[in-house]
Amino acid sequence: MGIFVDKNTRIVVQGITGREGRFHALRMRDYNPETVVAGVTPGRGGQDVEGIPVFDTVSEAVKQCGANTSCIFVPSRAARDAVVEAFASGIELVVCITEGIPTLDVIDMLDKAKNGGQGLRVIGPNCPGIITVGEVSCGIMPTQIFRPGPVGVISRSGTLTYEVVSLLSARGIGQSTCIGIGGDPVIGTSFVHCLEAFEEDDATSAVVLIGEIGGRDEEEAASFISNMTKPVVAFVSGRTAPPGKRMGHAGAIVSGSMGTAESKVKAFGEAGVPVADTVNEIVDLVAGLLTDVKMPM
Amino acid sequence: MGIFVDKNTRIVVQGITGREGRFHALRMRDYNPETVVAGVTPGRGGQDVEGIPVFDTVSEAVKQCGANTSCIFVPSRAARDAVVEAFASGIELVVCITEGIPTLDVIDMLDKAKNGGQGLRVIGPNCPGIITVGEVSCGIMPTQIFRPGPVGVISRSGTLTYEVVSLLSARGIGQSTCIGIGGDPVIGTSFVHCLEAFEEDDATSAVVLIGEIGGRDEEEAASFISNMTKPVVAFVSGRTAPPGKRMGHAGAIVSGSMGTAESKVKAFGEAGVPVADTVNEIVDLVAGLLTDVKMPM
Amino acid sequence: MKLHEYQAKEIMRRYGIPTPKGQVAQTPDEAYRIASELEGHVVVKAQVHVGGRGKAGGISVVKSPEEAKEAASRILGMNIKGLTVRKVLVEQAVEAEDEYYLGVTIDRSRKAIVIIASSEGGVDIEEVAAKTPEKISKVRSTPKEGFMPWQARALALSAGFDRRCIPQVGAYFSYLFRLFVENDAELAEINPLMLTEDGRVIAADAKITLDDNALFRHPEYAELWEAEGDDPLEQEARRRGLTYVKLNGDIGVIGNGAGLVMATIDAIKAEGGEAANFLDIGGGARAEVVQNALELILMDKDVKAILINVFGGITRCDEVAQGLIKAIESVDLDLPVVVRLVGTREKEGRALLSGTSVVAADTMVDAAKRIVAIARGGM
Amino acid sequence: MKLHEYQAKEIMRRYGIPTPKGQVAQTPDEAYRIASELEGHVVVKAQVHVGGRGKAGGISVVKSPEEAKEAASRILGMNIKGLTVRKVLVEQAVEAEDEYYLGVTIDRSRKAIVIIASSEGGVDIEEVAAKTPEKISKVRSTPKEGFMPWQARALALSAGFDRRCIPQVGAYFSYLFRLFVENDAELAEINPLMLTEDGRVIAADAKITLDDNALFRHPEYAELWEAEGDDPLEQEARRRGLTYVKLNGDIGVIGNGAGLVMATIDAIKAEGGEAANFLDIGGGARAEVVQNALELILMDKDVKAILINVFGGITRCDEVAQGLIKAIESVDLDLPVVVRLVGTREKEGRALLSGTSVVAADTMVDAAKRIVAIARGGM
Repeated sequence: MGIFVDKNTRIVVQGITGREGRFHALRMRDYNPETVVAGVTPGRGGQDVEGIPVFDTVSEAVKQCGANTSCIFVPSRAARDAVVEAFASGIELVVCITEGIPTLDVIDMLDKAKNGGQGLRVIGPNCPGIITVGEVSCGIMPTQIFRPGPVGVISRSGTLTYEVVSLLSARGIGQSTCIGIGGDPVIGTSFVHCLEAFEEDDATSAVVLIGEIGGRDEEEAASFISNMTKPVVAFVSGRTAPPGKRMGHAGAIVSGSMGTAESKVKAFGEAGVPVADTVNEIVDLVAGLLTDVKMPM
Repeated sequence: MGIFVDKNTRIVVQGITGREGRFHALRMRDYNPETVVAGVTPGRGGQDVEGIPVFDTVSEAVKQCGANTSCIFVPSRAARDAVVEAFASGIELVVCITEGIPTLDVIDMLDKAKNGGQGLRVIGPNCPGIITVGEVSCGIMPTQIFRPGPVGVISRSGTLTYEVVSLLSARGIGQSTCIGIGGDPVIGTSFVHCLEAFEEDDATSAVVLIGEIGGRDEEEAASFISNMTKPVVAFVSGRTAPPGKRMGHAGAIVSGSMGTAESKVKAFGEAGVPVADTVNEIVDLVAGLLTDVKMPM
Repeated sequence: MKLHEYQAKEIMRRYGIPTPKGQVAQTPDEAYRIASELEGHVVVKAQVHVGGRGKAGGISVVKSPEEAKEAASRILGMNIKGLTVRKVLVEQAVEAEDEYYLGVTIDRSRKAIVIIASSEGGVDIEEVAAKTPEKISKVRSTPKEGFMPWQARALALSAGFDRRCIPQVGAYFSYLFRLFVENDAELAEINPLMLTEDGRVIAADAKITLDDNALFRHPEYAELWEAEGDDPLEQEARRRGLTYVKLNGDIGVIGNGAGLVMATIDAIKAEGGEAANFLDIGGGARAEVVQNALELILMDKDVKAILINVFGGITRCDEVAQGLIKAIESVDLDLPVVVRLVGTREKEGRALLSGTSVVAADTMVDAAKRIVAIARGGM
Repeated sequence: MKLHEYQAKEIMRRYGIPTPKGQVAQTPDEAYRIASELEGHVVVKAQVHVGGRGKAGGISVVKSPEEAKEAASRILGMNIKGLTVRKVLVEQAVEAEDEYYLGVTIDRSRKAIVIIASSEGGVDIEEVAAKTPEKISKVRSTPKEGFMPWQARALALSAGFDRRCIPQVGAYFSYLFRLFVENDAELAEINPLMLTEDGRVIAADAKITLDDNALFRHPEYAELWEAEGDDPLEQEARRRGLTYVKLNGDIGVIGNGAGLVMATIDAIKAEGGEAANFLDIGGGARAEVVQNALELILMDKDVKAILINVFGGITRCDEVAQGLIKAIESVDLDLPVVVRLVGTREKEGRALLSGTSVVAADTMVDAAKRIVAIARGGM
């Protein structure tokens, strides 16, 4: 169970012979050996990475190994090509780890993915990936911090998410699926898509949403949450960030009056979503909620 | 009756305030006053051309005057824009008179037209247009040379077509619809499309096809004709043209072993299509055919 | 990367969009020379990356080359919202019959390019959107779909532009879209687009912001990139390949991961302190990167104390700790430092730090509390 | 417009496609200088717009600058299939382990761009297509769809390229497609694309043909356009804005409409004559255009008689006749002329011509008969 990925996920790692691709492909395989089936590096077809077969094209990985999900580690200038190839070859979910992709490339690749058909999904880019705890890890998250449990976690950042997950695990609160949706201005999967899926997911009882300044994803999420049956706890980082400055993530920027932390905190407040002021408070709020809801695990 | 256009055709002339657009819009209206309903020249909305209302956009011409066909006289660099606007605004048939449009613009506009939906058609570019005799003229053909009758005429050229039509009319052989498909390498409506339509058209008993060197349109037509019930007479100009030289039309060029007159004449011969050696012979062959087939008019 | 008005106008001219005749000047004499080649009224405009130049006195309309020189001497060197004016644009003043807005930018929610037109030009488009949304028309597109002149004309008509300028605006707007896509812009804006009495259309002010991630495709902008940012520390950071933003406080902050660093800065604020900077060293925490970051922080004379917040994640904390110690030693640090370290082999890492002058903290909140106390009261 | 190999290679280099080191030379001394900057074997290649240079002796592989100079003196000025060699390309010889074909062109029937790859390079692709079609792979695209590196890699793999060069070929092939679209080409071809022993991939020969109709978008090619065509009469025609092709006969032909002119030339041939040219004056027949055309025809010393075939169409024939007479008088024509004129007020037009030395004909076939008789036997 969990959302988007589970034990039936079959991952091809695009860029598997690169330093990062190789390292994380092996870590993903360590988490669940069934789930990592192939790698792709053009020109390296026929080789293998510690037993994982490498192909020249995604198409071969799909046909010969049954890959249905791609985890992308290629350099930023090759990312658009890799994503479009994945969907054109029959992949249904692309998890794009690569950071620094030009925004127009992201728009273009999402546009082409959309034209590829219904049910195709990109997570990221510039994201740490996704883990459905105990089933599959697709990305670069430190798997050892997770514990199985009823809390879904969605976040625009990486290490801040690990921080929150570590605190939850330390308090004995496990996670169902944790998704880093990415810190870029334009991303394939928004908070709302994740919330929709968590609302339908039997393994999830509550959700932690870790937002930040920039864009309107949090405001749209707030409006969606007001119609959800499951409780959500929110956190917004960048409250003290100056306008017009990019705070590390390309998407974390207040432009004019757009994308301020105040606007997001206000939207959550109006939707009745509790907003934590510190990371510790997130855990307190979740713990409080879980006493009220049924816990499936 | 006839094909592609008839008395229900409602024409908007794009580029109506230009010299050519204005002149031919009025001549088309002379032929059948019902059929010319509007003109478009951006920035000239609200004016009129001898009573024909001018709009800034095709969309207004469609909404306010019921235009369903566009006849395009804009300069070559604006043609792609005009064609795409027409289809995006609800026009079903575009007759593109404009010559000298870059081939990639033509490919792009046909590609966009195709994505606009089923049943959209471009005639041309670089063509003299289409006339269904006695019903509507959409283009620049000299209407006075036509006589109503059972012969469909399709041609890649302009004046050569008029020559043939004049000879037919002089022999008392009238025409149903006459289409100039255009002399460019890439055109919207090929011989085969016209032959398909003539085969279905009750007003047409026989077809004259006037081809020339370049491309494979005649070869494809020959193969189609072998399955037609109606007789076709063919003519191919450029038999003595040297390879690698463009003979006036951008599309009239023998490239390597491609597009030679011999290949075309041979294809017609193999399909059992009589090929005239001179324009006079076209008329003799048609006259011979018509004694054998029913004449609806 | 934000371009200056004069740079944006150069690019627009290259794409066929008319701009007033003029040139950039770095001295009053240059301004005089440029103005003497222009007729009638001339505008002298400060070139700084900040809004509200006009209100701050950074724009002057003058009647002669002498006056242009005077205006330039007044404006050059002027401080506008903390930024020093180093260049002025000297150009022909345009008499407008009407003023419009044209803009192309990214629509994050719709994952598309959005093209915005308004018959209300020369004012802040956000204000127009808030007060008179009916005066704004928008369409969305993608790099693949493009934006054709007929779409531009329809947009301008629906935004209420004068019919006379529709053919020109149609062309210029599709050029602006092409410019946006071909240069990997985040924003390409003409505000105001002026309609003159004789029916010409001119970009009187221009803004372009480029996507930093796409600069590899545009080597022609590498030089601008070097010179970008008015803060010398931010320039230095860029040279060092660090993600750094200068802030107003006295507590230097280093962390790995943008969200974590932002949250750390928020936590400092919540404890009553003020961060001196945002500095993200990215995934992992190799010693040389930390060293590089520390060196940069130490160039900021406002910094009184440093907070290092690293979530080890995949990396082992003992290795991170060793790296940190090495880095701190190498820069010969004499400011107080609080380090907070989480991840695999956390205890071992903390043990290593206990043998140093570095203060180890348990949690982010704890670390924030300690550093604020140190910065406020001394050690 | 066909580009020379050296021009095509310049453009390819600009798009990131590697070509052998080298330069174009117009004199043997230049060839010497260029060759002395290259190492090992050097190729000297005639730059003419015609196939089969190699067989005609227009390509030499040499071992020293001295030999390059010799080869250049031999090749410069050489006549290959009627064209004089004015430039040679002097470049590094490449040792190939394998030779491939890459081409982008227009697929007229499919109304698309077609991208063609073959593992059989260095030979005529039409021959490969005829003899071993399995060695050719094709895909089609449009300017909007584009051609991405992954598609290029899949195409190259399916054409049987060595796996080692797939990443490079993927990139270069997508560059070639971009070059094709951005320059409005009709053909962009690399044949052969050489794979070297050390795994590099190099465009050893290159062909680019541009779409004349799109030259307005490419002012950078205007100069090449001026100089294009090796026949001086065709160059003159282009200067005059006339659609003209030089042929081998002695009967000058002028008509309105390309199809009509081609049919007229065919009719002349059928009667046993030979046209000296194709000349289309386009729609209508204004006197000044006919005059311009006549002047051009008269520059061709092969022309012994002239046939003018005009279908009046919308225009009135009497007006056309007046124009023709005026034009013929203005150029002071002393060659025999047959005029055939059809359209509105045909009789009146013919009556006007009867008062002149011009021979009027009734039909195209009749006109062809008469002009051939005149050219053969005198008047």
